[in-house]
Amino acid sequence: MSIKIRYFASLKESLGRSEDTLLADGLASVREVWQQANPELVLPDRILVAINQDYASLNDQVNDGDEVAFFPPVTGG
Amino acid sequence: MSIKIRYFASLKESLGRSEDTLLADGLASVREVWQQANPELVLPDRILVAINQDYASLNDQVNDGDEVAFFPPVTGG
Amino acid sequence: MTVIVTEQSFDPWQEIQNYQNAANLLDGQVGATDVFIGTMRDFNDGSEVQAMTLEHYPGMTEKQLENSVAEARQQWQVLDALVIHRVGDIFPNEAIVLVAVWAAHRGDAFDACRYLMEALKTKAPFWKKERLISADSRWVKENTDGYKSAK
Amino acid sequence: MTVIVTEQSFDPWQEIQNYQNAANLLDGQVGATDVFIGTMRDFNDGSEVQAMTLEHYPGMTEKQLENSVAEARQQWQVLDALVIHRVGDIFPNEAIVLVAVWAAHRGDAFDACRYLMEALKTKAPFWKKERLISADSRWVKENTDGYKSAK
Repeated sequence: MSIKIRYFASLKESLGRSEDTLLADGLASVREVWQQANPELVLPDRILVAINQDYASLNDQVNDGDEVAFFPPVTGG
Repeated sequence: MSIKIRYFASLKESLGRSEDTLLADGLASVREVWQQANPELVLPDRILVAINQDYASLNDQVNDGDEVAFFPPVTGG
Repeated sequence: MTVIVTEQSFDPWQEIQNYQNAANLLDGQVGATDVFIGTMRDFNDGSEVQAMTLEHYPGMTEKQLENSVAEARQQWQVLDALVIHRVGDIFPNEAIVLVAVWAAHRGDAFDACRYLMEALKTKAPFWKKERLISADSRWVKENTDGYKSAK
Repeated sequence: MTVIVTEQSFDPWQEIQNYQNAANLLDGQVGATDVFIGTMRDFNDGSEVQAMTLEHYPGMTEKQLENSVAEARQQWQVLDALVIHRVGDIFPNEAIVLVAVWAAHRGDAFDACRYLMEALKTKAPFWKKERLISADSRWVKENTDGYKSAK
């Protein structure tokens, strides 16, 4: 399966990249997507996640073709 | 003592006048001002009163030279 | 802090801009502005309305509005406030009231603006008389809580 | 109901007028309009700020804002709503966000406008990065409850 990963704001800066494309089989959850893409990094506290531009939780299932995003607390307005 | 009385809106229309000047001694309260000025009329329910343009109650004391106003519930805004 | 009672029709957006410019309000401190505009509807309480006359108690009106502004400033961090209210003859779609509050933070702007509107509706001595399409006229009896009426 | 995310600076009062005219909103039904404007301050969290860059998640931003507008319409009687939010480089006194709600009654206009602002602050994927006078830059960590910060 293919997952597009996007990173934003301070997370993007600390990782040094804005996206990854993950090609892997048997990815179950958002948490596993992070671990595969960033094997040496613990997921930061208070990070928010979205699947296909809707908020999701770390245990939510991902599917082939999904866009998974990780980002810090939002600060608009 | 001299009291200037003012009436507004529907109360003014039903009385047929917008003000009275009351010259009388020993007026104690707003309620007595009404009774002197309108001896045959019971004070309508829910009427609001003001002394010198501040809200007051019917039992509040009036003094020489006061402006006393009677009016229905306000409906601005 | 300015309170205006006027017989002239006014463009609320233009008034806000003029006030903001004249008071030099945008000096880096304002983070939040809340503005409420009340406009005249052509339908009220089951009847079509063609015009309205707003009576008030000159002097007391301004005094009560200024009191309400002072009370709002005691409760919230307000940088400036503008209140404009029409009196006299008013027609549908015209602005009746404008309340604008400038603050550093949004909670203060929202709360103070709403407080001023509720205070105005319950304390400022204005009275609306509606002229109906049917050629009758009637005094508006009481202000509502601000939501759709039960009728 | 319109949601706009833009890199262009905008005059909030002009945008409201244009929208109101184009949508022909003043047709006798609107009794209450509540407008919130968020502007950039030159001081935040103890530091002087000279500029800000607003990053966002294109696509998700619009989707979340449209969801919030739909939620507001389910809860209150809203005739129309306009949300505009800046992204990119922003300077002090420029408008960051505009939320306008048109309704028949004031309770609905006030509540829906505030709901939209709070939803925007907590759900719409925008991130502010401040450039300080000191030449440092920093990400804003978290949105506040909208009142004066404790610092």
